[in-house]
Amino acid sequence: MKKTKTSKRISKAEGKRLLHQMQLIRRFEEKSAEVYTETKIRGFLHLYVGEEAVAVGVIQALDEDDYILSTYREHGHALARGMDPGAIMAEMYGKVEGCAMGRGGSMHLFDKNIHFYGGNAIVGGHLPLAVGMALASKKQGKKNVTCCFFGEGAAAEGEFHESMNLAALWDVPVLFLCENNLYAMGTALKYTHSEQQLEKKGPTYGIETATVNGMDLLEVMAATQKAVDYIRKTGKPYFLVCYTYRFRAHSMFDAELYRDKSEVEEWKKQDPILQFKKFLLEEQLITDKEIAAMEVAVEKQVQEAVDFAEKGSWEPVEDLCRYVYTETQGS
Amino acid sequence: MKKTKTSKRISKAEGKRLLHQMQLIRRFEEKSAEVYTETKIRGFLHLYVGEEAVAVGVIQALDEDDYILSTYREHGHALARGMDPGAIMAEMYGKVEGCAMGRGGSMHLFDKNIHFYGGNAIVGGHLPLAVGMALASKKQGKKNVTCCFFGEGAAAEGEFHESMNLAALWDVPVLFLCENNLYAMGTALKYTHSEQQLEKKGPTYGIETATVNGMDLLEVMAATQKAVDYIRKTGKPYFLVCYTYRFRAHSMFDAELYRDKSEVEEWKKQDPILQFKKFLLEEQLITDKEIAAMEVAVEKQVQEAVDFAEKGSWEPVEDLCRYVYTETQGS
Amino acid sequence: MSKTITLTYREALKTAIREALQKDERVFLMGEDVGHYGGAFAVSKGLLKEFGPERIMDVPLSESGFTGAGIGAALAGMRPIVEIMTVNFSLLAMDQIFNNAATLLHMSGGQLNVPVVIRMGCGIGRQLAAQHSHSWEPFYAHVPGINVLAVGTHEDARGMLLSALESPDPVIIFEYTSMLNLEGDIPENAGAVDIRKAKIRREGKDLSLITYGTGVYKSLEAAEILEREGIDVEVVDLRVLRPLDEETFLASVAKTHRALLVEDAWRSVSISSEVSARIMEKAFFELDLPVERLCGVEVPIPYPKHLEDASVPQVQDIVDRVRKILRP
Amino acid sequence: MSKTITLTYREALKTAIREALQKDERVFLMGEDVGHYGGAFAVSKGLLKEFGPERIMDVPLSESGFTGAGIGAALAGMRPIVEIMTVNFSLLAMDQIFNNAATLLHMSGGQLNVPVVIRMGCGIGRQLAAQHSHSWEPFYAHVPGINVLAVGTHEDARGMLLSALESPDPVIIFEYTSMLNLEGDIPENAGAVDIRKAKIRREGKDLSLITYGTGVYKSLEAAEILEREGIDVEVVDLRVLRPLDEETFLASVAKTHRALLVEDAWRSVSISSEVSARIMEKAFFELDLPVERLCGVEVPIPYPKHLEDASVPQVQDIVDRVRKILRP
Ligand SMILES: Cc1ncc(C[n+]2csc(CCOP(=O)(O)OP(=O)(O)O)c2C)c(N)n1
Ligand SMILES: Cc1ncc(C[n+]2csc(CCOP(=O)(O)OP(=O)(O)O)c2C)c(N)n1
Ligand SMILES: [Mg+2]
Ligand SMILES: [Mg+2]
Repeated sequence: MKKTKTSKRISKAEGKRLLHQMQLIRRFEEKSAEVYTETKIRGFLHLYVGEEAVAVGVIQALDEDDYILSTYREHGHALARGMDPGAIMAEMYGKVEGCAMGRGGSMHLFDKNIHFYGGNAIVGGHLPLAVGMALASKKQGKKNVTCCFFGEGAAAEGEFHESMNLAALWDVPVLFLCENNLYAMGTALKYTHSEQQLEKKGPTYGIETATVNGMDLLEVMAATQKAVDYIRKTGKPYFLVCYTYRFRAHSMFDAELYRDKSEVEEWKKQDPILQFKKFLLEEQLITDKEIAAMEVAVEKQVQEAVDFAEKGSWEPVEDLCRYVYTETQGS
Repeated sequence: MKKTKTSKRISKAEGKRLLHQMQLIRRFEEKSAEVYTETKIRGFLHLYVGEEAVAVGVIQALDEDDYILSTYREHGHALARGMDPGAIMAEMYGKVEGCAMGRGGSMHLFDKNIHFYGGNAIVGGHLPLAVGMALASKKQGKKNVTCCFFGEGAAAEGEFHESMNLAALWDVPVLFLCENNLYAMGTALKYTHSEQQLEKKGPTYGIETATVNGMDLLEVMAATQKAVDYIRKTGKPYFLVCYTYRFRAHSMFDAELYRDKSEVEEWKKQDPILQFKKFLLEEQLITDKEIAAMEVAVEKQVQEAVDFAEKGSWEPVEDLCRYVYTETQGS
Repeated sequence: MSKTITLTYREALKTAIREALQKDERVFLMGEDVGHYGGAFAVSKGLLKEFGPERIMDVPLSESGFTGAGIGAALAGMRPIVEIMTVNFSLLAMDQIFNNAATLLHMSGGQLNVPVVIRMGCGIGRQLAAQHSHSWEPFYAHVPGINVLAVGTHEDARGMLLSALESPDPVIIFEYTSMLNLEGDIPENAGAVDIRKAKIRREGKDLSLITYGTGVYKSLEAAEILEREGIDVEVVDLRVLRPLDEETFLASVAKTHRALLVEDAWRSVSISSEVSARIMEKAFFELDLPVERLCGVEVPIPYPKHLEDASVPQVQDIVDRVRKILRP
Repeated sequence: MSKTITLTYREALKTAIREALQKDERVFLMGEDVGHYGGAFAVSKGLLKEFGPERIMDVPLSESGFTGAGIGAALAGMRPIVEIMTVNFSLLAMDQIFNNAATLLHMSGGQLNVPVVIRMGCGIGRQLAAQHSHSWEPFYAHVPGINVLAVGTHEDARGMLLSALESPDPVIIFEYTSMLNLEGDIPENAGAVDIRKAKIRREGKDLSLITYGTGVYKSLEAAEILEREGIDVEVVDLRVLRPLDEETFLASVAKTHRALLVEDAWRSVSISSEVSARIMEKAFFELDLPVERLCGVEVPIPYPKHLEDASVPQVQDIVDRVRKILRP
């Protein structure tokens, strides 16, 4: 295991782009919560607020051809990957214009064009899929990486163990990206894992492993770049544990009985967006005015997403049985 | 991880008792194979020949109150635990006099009186049971240990990971006893585990771990004693990996295409029974005459088991639906 | 007649858990988020404080592991209540349930009892989409060696767990999360219920609505609407999905000569299939009309409300179908 | 008419795998012991040598992991054949099959195809006792999004895999291990078969025996015995357990007016339950007698031969039951 140090060199344009992405995620999530309370979105809604540096930092290191799989807490990953905010919002409204025709909702965002494979709501269930996709790449002689996001809670499932072992046995190019936000719903890390330093597990599969401060965008970027470089060079799997924290409840149903407000406040001091803003300002890579303008732009983008969703249409009930079998098959 | 050194001190009586147990297992297995070819035993039959030092060495370190769970390759464990050879043979014949009324056959030996809980044929499926039994002991304030035998192949299943984690999280007195015989059916260790030194896995759960030469009875005894002492003292789990080898095919259906005869021959030089005999003779704890007498006695014991099974009776077909629900319940 | 009290389905469930914990030291509750979080559906909220972490055990995400551990603890003399947060995740524990809990008694020739109770939240209707809206009652009902209960009423929410804990054999309890906030009346002294028999929830003579789970109140509501039109249906709550109490529903059919089977699970190879097949075998000559089924539409449950609603029988669907059957 | 050849069910399966591997580079076989061991049932013996370890992949004991990996590989453009050694172990992979393979197309709004083929050895009759004798066909047949095939004849052993690999959606194939050594005749040029239709394996007019898997040859044998007594039964091989081809069996019942459903799986909530329910719904007025079922006895399968035999319908049981139905 290695702790990665970042070089902290970055262009103005890149700085802005990255800040923009994080802010977009933040505002998109806040707006989603609002719209949820208006009962426009239903079902489960898991927000990513506080963890933005992970999605943005990791995904910027990936290429267009790379595959991404995520969990039910995946809006941030989808946005960082460049999925259209309108298509996501419409999906959460359940409209046909959504990225999955409205069939999936918040937990099941899919967009094959940008290689975004969910939105998977069975904890740990997508890890084997990721290994298989990476195996396909290997067999096909493709050079792309499969990046699989999951929480520290998922790492307790048997499928984590099986997937790590298979990936290492087969030498397939998969990045196991663990977002350790210290809680699995209301279950703290110490109740989930007998060994809380999850990074210790990687080497027992012979998998190259690192940890990174997931609240620091630049560190995440550097760590991921290193991981991805390694994977592309060797074709082997890599395990990266990002230490992070969710500022909001697990889902909209959560009364947060299991943690103190003060703990949350403490973590908020490390807000990845505030930190990165500060960095950009200090390095004179952005001005306050530019930040203000960006906030307005983001606000507009999010509102446009909502408007798009509002204007969207409902799939006719007669189509209920579509997408059960492939339609060309006619079965 | 520690390699355990044995003190190699042992009484005459004990030496004989242990040799007797190993020989009984060996001859019982050979006889089972014979009877199988006569089609008296059917279904799967997994022999333990070559691994006797593990069952005998481990189980002698356990108390009467301790719980034992095993796999489908469990005749050796059952015999070492003191299960009646006749009841085992009758079980394999499918007779009512069998230890499970003949309902289970070779893969499902059970005897509640001696706390022998199977005979489990789903690889890895009994590991969670073992953790639960140990949890019950803890809750009940009992001081007994639960000993769970499984193969190195089983350690690839997700349930291994989940069980190790749960046992460590809950601090329950379970001995995870891995019989690493280098093959899972025809799949060599290197195709099963990306990290072949399984003992490396224990510490990543915070579980005390050791390895031992499973072909050497005295070493197994010493290592197990240490493990059991630790568990009784701390109430915590322990992971012991025994390196061993099966001299015969995986089951009666196996053509052994996956390993060279020469490899098997090489391992046979480490035959645990030959080695232990040699040790006893060298230490003058036994005489050739005594050994010869013991062989005759074992032969008789095994033949009696077969006779008992032969004489046994078939359960009436009318009783087919018994043991589906507890009978007092009347459902 | 004893006094009745009004409480939610959730409160009924919780009261039963509390009573079970108070009554028998061997009982403990284990499951994901049952403790610190208060239960995914707030059913066990407050119990950790009341009973402590030995009796209310939070477990990691490892459905196979902790369900198997519950089975093991039952083998060794405890009376665990294993909560699998929702039935959807029970696929991960099915090997433990079917290969261990359901078979150990048999494989051991009658030596080993497995008095484990496994509760699962289940049902459709909260827009949770395809991976979180399964109705696996048909799977569980297929397997001998286990008892399978569906909690369709407040009375059963209050009583079934207590009865299940008396069973020497494994019991699976389905609790319907869409009903948690629903209020109902039960006798103040309500407690254990008979978990071998189906129950006639409403007598009627024109047709038997045979159902379970969320189908019970839906069918009762439909029955009321139909009553106003002079149609008098009987509502049979199967309650026990395994072993099925065919006596009760066959008697109902023998009386009404017509049956409509209602359930949320997908239609093919469902509980209704079995009920229909049994009526075919044992009450064929009683039938005035073929038995019909109104089940879940065979599609992974879609997220949007209008499609989700269309996937499972609604009160109006029941009413319409009964009308069509009786007044074609 | 083309020449026929004689071969075992095992050879037919193997020939199909070989042909699939030769025909399409995207195809590979993965499973426990498919390579070095030669396949638990020697079905893939020799293929590792012929095709190399990239096409014939031995995998560790991790049913969920490798089945999920097969699904993932299918998502990414390959055509994996996943072998789950026996259906018994498929409980460990069910989450992958039902929550991923069966639902991804739907959850993604039609974007993602999962062209994976999952083969499993299955069936009763080799004295493998309770944990190794499951018949999970009813589970798989319950779930929309997958196609489920039962290989009841040599023709299908030769052809079903090839057809399955043409499907853009997941296909589960049940192969019956008790039939592996059985010889049968098939046309020399046999290949892909229609995997949407049930098939009449023998025409008859007095009663329809509707069955699948090991039930097919058993029913054909029973039919021959009955023929000598002047009873002329039709044998319907369902073949496709999901989606069921009801047209074929309803037509058969419309012709014979009587049906006996035969299967090894436990009776409650079985394939036969569903077939019976459909006949009830769609051919009730064609029936001269109630449809009967002859299924597995509801007990975990016991080890001893006489009890195992008594647990599933035998040829003689079929004969006896048909006699009883037709000549009460
Ligand atoms: C197999 C399974 N078990 C339980 C759940 C319910 N559940 C949803 S999210 C969650 C916590 C997951 O925690 P973690 O993996 O740390 O991810 P996080 O939500 O913290 O991002 C649980 C228990 C589920 N969806 N799937
Ligand atoms: C879950 C499961 N998968 C596959 C099998 C088939 N099987 C039986 S034994 C075995 C090999 C197990 O190897 P190991 O754990 O090393 O034990 P050993 O037989 O070597 O003692 C396999 C694959 C099974 N019984 N259960
Ligand atoms: Mg987490
Ligand atoms: Mg082994």
